[in-house]
Amino acid sequence: MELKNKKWTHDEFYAMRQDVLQQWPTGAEVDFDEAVKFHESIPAKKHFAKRLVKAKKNGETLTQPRAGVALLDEHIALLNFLRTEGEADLLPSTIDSYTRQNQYKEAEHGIEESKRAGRSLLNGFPAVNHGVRGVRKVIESVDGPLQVRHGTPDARLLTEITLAGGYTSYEGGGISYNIPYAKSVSLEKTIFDWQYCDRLVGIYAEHGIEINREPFGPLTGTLVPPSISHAVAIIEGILAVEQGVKNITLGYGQCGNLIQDIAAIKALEELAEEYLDKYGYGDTFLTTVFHQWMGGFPQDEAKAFSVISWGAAAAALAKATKVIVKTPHEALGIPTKEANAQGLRTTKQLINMLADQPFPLTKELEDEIAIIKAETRCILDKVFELGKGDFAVGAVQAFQTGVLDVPFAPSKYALNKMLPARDNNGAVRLFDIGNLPFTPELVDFHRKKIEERAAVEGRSASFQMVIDDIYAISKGRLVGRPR
Amino acid sequence: MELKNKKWTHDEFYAMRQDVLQQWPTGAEVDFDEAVKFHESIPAKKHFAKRLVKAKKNGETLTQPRAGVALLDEHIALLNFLRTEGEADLLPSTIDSYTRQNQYKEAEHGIEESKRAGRSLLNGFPAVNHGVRGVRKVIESVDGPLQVRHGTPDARLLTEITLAGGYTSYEGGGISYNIPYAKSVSLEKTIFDWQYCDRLVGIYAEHGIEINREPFGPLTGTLVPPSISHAVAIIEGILAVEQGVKNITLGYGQCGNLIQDIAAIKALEELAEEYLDKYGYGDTFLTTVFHQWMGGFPQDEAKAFSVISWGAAAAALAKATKVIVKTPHEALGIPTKEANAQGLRTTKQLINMLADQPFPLTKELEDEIAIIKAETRCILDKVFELGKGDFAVGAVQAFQTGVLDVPFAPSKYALNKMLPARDNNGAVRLFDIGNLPFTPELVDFHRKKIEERAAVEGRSASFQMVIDDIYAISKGRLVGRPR
Amino acid sequence: MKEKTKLILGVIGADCHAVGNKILHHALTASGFEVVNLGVLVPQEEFVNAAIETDAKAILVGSLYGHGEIDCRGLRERCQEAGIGDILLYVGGNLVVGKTDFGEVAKKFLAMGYNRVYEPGILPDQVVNDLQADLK
Amino acid sequence: MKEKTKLILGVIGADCHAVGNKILHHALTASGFEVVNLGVLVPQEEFVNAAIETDAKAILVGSLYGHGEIDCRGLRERCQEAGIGDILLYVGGNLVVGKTDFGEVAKKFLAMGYNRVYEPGILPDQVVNDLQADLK
Ligand code: B12
Ligand code: B12
Repeated sequence: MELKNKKWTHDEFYAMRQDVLQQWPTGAEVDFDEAVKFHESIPAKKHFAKRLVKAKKNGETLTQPRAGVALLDEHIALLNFLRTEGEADLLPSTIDSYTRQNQYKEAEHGIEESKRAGRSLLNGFPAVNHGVRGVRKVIESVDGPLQVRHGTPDARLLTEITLAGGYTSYEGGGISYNIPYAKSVSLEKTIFDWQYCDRLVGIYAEHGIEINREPFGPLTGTLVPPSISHAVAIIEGILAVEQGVKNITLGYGQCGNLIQDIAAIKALEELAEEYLDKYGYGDTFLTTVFHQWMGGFPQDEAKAFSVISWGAAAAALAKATKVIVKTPHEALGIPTKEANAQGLRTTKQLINMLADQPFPLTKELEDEIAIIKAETRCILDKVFELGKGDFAVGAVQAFQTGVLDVPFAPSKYALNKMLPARDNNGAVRLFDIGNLPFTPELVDFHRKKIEERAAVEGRSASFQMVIDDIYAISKGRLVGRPR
Repeated sequence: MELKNKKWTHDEFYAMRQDVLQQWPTGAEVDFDEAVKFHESIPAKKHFAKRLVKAKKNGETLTQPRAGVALLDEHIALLNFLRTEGEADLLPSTIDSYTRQNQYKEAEHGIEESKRAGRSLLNGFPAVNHGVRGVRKVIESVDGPLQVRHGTPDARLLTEITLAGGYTSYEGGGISYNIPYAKSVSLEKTIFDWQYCDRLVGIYAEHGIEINREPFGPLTGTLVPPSISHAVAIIEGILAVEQGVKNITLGYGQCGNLIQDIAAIKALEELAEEYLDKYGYGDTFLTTVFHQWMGGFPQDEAKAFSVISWGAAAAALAKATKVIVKTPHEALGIPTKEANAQGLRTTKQLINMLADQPFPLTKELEDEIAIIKAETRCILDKVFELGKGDFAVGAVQAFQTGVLDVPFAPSKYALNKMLPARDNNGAVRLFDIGNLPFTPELVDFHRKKIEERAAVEGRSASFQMVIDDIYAISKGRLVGRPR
Repeated sequence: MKEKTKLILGVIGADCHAVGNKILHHALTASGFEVVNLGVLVPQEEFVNAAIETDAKAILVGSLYGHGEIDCRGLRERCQEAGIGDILLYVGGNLVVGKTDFGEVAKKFLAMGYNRVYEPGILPDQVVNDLQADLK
Repeated sequence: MKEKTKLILGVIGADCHAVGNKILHHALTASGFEVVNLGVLVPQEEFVNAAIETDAKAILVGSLYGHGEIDCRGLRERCQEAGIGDILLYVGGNLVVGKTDFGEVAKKFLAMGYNRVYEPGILPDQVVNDLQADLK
């Protein structure tokens, strides 16, 4: 099958389905018709897609943690705890890393070791191994809207099982779950495999079942300039809706400069609406997600609370539809349920305190929105051109040529030429433009911004500056000034 | 002696001094000449006034906790802990409540009970009882700039002892340490007694010793509109500099709406400069202090961290010279040293992350600055008029007539007619103007703002709304919406 | 018309926290009690005298600032000496220095002779309900 | 010219955390080592093979994602079987699931045969210093 951005026919989809469901024994539990009936019975308050629609209408910013453990009952208890003690609006099931790499045997081994140890030795919830029946138990026992969150390059079986189980939201995408999460899986393959996942959501939609889809916004989480993640998000959004997805959430990971962060969410929402409209997907229901700082955290919990709060503030002021919450344990390890609930409550308090405070549209904010939009347009339009009118084909080529590039990505399929650094106000700019298809004015803008900072610091811009920026927040600053 | 805003002569001052130093035996330890010599030996990095000058020059926002315990060694250990583990820039000695009421016998009793109990049974540091020798030990053993913080209507002896001991900054004022802290002490008396304190600082200044003075900005800490506390701060500033004070810090307690909070600090600084200039005190060195939310706190520590962080953010964005820091224990009790250090570190992290982010001067911000200035001017000019050109006399009369009024004040000498409430964006406005001398336009402005909120909430403005606002932050919101 | 039940309200010792006091005053009045509010900075003696003078049915003592343990001790004995030994005594606020386990605090104050002891952050409604029950 | 000492660097198991790996690569290279960087998602076998092929003096294993305990077990034995039993083995990152006392973690990994175990958040300088000392 040749990769193109075109809705799969039912034949194409079902031809592949047999193989997918045979990848692990639990695949046999998937019964689509029964799943549709089950979805129809999910009440609105536990329905992720519907909850997002309501939040957008009311101008709310919802809170959502990350969380997942190896064993079923523990996982259920964890999520209910985060709902009651963390006051979480939305809940996740974060999948473990073996499952993400389709290593279901290792996951099984992890489940067994966890049973023996009496604590989770896996870093997430191995949904495939628990199967449709296990997943269904989670959906039935947890009092809140549920989403699958992972980082799986080939997520086809996971999608089948969790959607049949009753999840009403699903994270991931062919680019965003490859470039930051894989080393040697080609983009062609992951975009293709994710078309399968999107098509499945589309088929549910054909049966009247609404499932929310969310590309993974923050990518590597480390100094990713907004235009890069926006370009990826919008491309993945387009790829998803082409396969029949109707409800999508596009995301962005906090950079730390308030103006840039607010501008990023506004630009993302406006540009996505524009591009979806332009390419004939006007009937998509769009929401946004803001991720609290995704890079290295301070180890000290008091300082971590500060970073969490600042993320909460930026999310609320930007009026993102939801915010993904970090915890005071972030720098050290998977949080206890208590620490997770703390991060959620800190965030909730700030969101509530800011709920009634609109952030004024200032000149600075407008300028920043304009810059982000201009950059994102450069990338998107070039991707479209490279793909001769096809965003799937274009994306593959764009990564080959560095027209799209993600800093610090582990994947061989990213050129890794572009390098970010903060400007003197802490906004993330480009120290090395790499092969990004920016106009000379934009290239100039970035050069000036970095030079301005270098001058203030009395040093010339170098890789050391980038390293200083990577460590900055964990060392208690935003801009990595020379010590 | 008749109260007027006029620098005391040396004769007037020394005539009273004998009595003051005899109020408690430790008064005999005061030796002014020796004290001057000691002050001359204090290195710049431990000198409060000098540290503030440097901070203002560099655009820093310094952190300062509240802290004080009954016993000397414990107090020293506490402060050094806050310096090293809390990374505090400035240090306090918060005085216990018996000392504040001049109940030195009860304080002595508290010291003894604390020795027996092995923990502090006093809510602060009883400096008068420890005397000049005890205080000197604190100054010598603590590695940081030190300030006395209290709430003492008659602080004359405390001032003598702590300044002789070597403190380089001193909080309080004749209004701000009466109205929120006393019930039946007349303003005439407290303003008069505080002239003594200010005159003493002035006499140190005559000997080349710089001591910072800080009126207590937040007053009752509970929904105090900026113009009220600004009027009090500027009057106390003027009264202080008239007595020879050269270095003052004016303060404001966070209200919670970002625009209002930033506007408040800007307006305070500009107006104070203007009024000091206008009345001939142009050579005063002025800095500002922002108090993190001074009203009821949430009991949950995670939520408290959020309130602390939001206060840190507002202080940093407003570019206040220093910020007084709350702790995660605020709602429940005097914090442990660990909790105090946590509040400080949370604040430091946020200040550092925001240090490089200027907040744009928007239309909304300009409007808010204009409102605060207009209101404050109404009050100040009326006070001046009531006092026939004398701010001391005017202040006494203003409180009698409600031209100056502080919400929820315990003092009989406040009219207690004015009532604040939040508007629909969470800014603190006036629900009942009381007798504040506002122009019809300003009265109208407040009425409209409260009506706007009432309409949104579908109820009419009432005392219940005020009560809801008092509880709001501790219940996890800013605006006390009907439940 | 039935006469209203009188209550003495005040904040004890060298304590000046006035906000909770004003709110309790408002809530108790709204619930039909007649509140004699002594305000802040009230010595033990004044509580007792006011109760005798007004024939109040209960004394409500607030202490926020941390010295509650020292300030509240002996109030029951003083009431006894003054001949109102059976009067209802409530105490509430941040009663001791520092964040402390409330169970311990309650025990201590109950032992001092207070009939009810309230945690920090308690809402007025509960005080009203308890008074109505205790005074029936 | 003296030949550079070779090191094998990589992130073990199903772990994709790349940032620390890239920074270590940079720092080690800048300090004069020749770094053979296997990147992320590296199985034990690949570490051993690379060390043999390049005659490296040390293997630096990173594990961030929490499965370190399962993934790192047996690497020393594998080295022994392959005839490089004495090679220097370092391991660092967020080695176990959850926020844990580092003392315990270090003990566990030292017992597995690693020569040095690093806490989360360690800076590259210290790794460089230790390598220079251990390889002298
Ligand atoms: C950025 C990040 C990501 C990015 C990674 C992008 C990429 N491809 O690199 C994304 C978002 C993709 C991601 C994904 C996941 N992550 Co992650 N991630 C982080 C985060 C926030 C920062 C890591 C980082 O880049 N730090 C900056 C670099 C410079 O520091 P470093 O990595 O710590 O490396 C330094 C030292 O540790 C040391 N070091 C590292 N390796 C080695 C090796 C040797 C030999 C030596 C001597 C030293 C050493 O030196 C380095 C340089 O100073 C950390 C938490 C934190 N630290 O704040 C979590 C964290 C590592 N992630 C975690 C987890 C669980 C995951 C996920 C499973 C998702 C989830 N459940 O939330 C997936 C893993 C997917 C997979 N298959 O691996 C956990 C691990 C938990 C644990 N050990 O208990 C952490 C600790 C967060 C948490 N508290 O839950 N993550
Ligand atoms: C506002 C405030 C102030 C204002 C008070 C202004 C004024 N005159 O009212 C100012 C800034 C002046 C102030 C001063 C001081 N304060 Co103060 N203050 C607060 C704060 C932040 C809020 C209090 C408040 O108004 N809450 C809102 C009202 C509605 O709630 P409430 O007072 O708790 O009352 C409710 C209940 O407790 C209960 N209740 C109260 N009284 C009673 C009585 C009865 C009989 C019953 C049944 C119930 C009841 O019902 C009320 C209504 O819901 C609290 C901490 C907090 N709670 O967040 C600290 C706090 C009370 N203050 C404290 C301290 C120590 C002081 C100072 C000594 C300064 C210092 N060291 O920091 C001085 C005291 C001076 C003095 N002589 O008293 C401590 C007490 C510590 C302790 N117990 O261990 C606290 C807890 C802060 C802290 N964690 O350090 N304070």
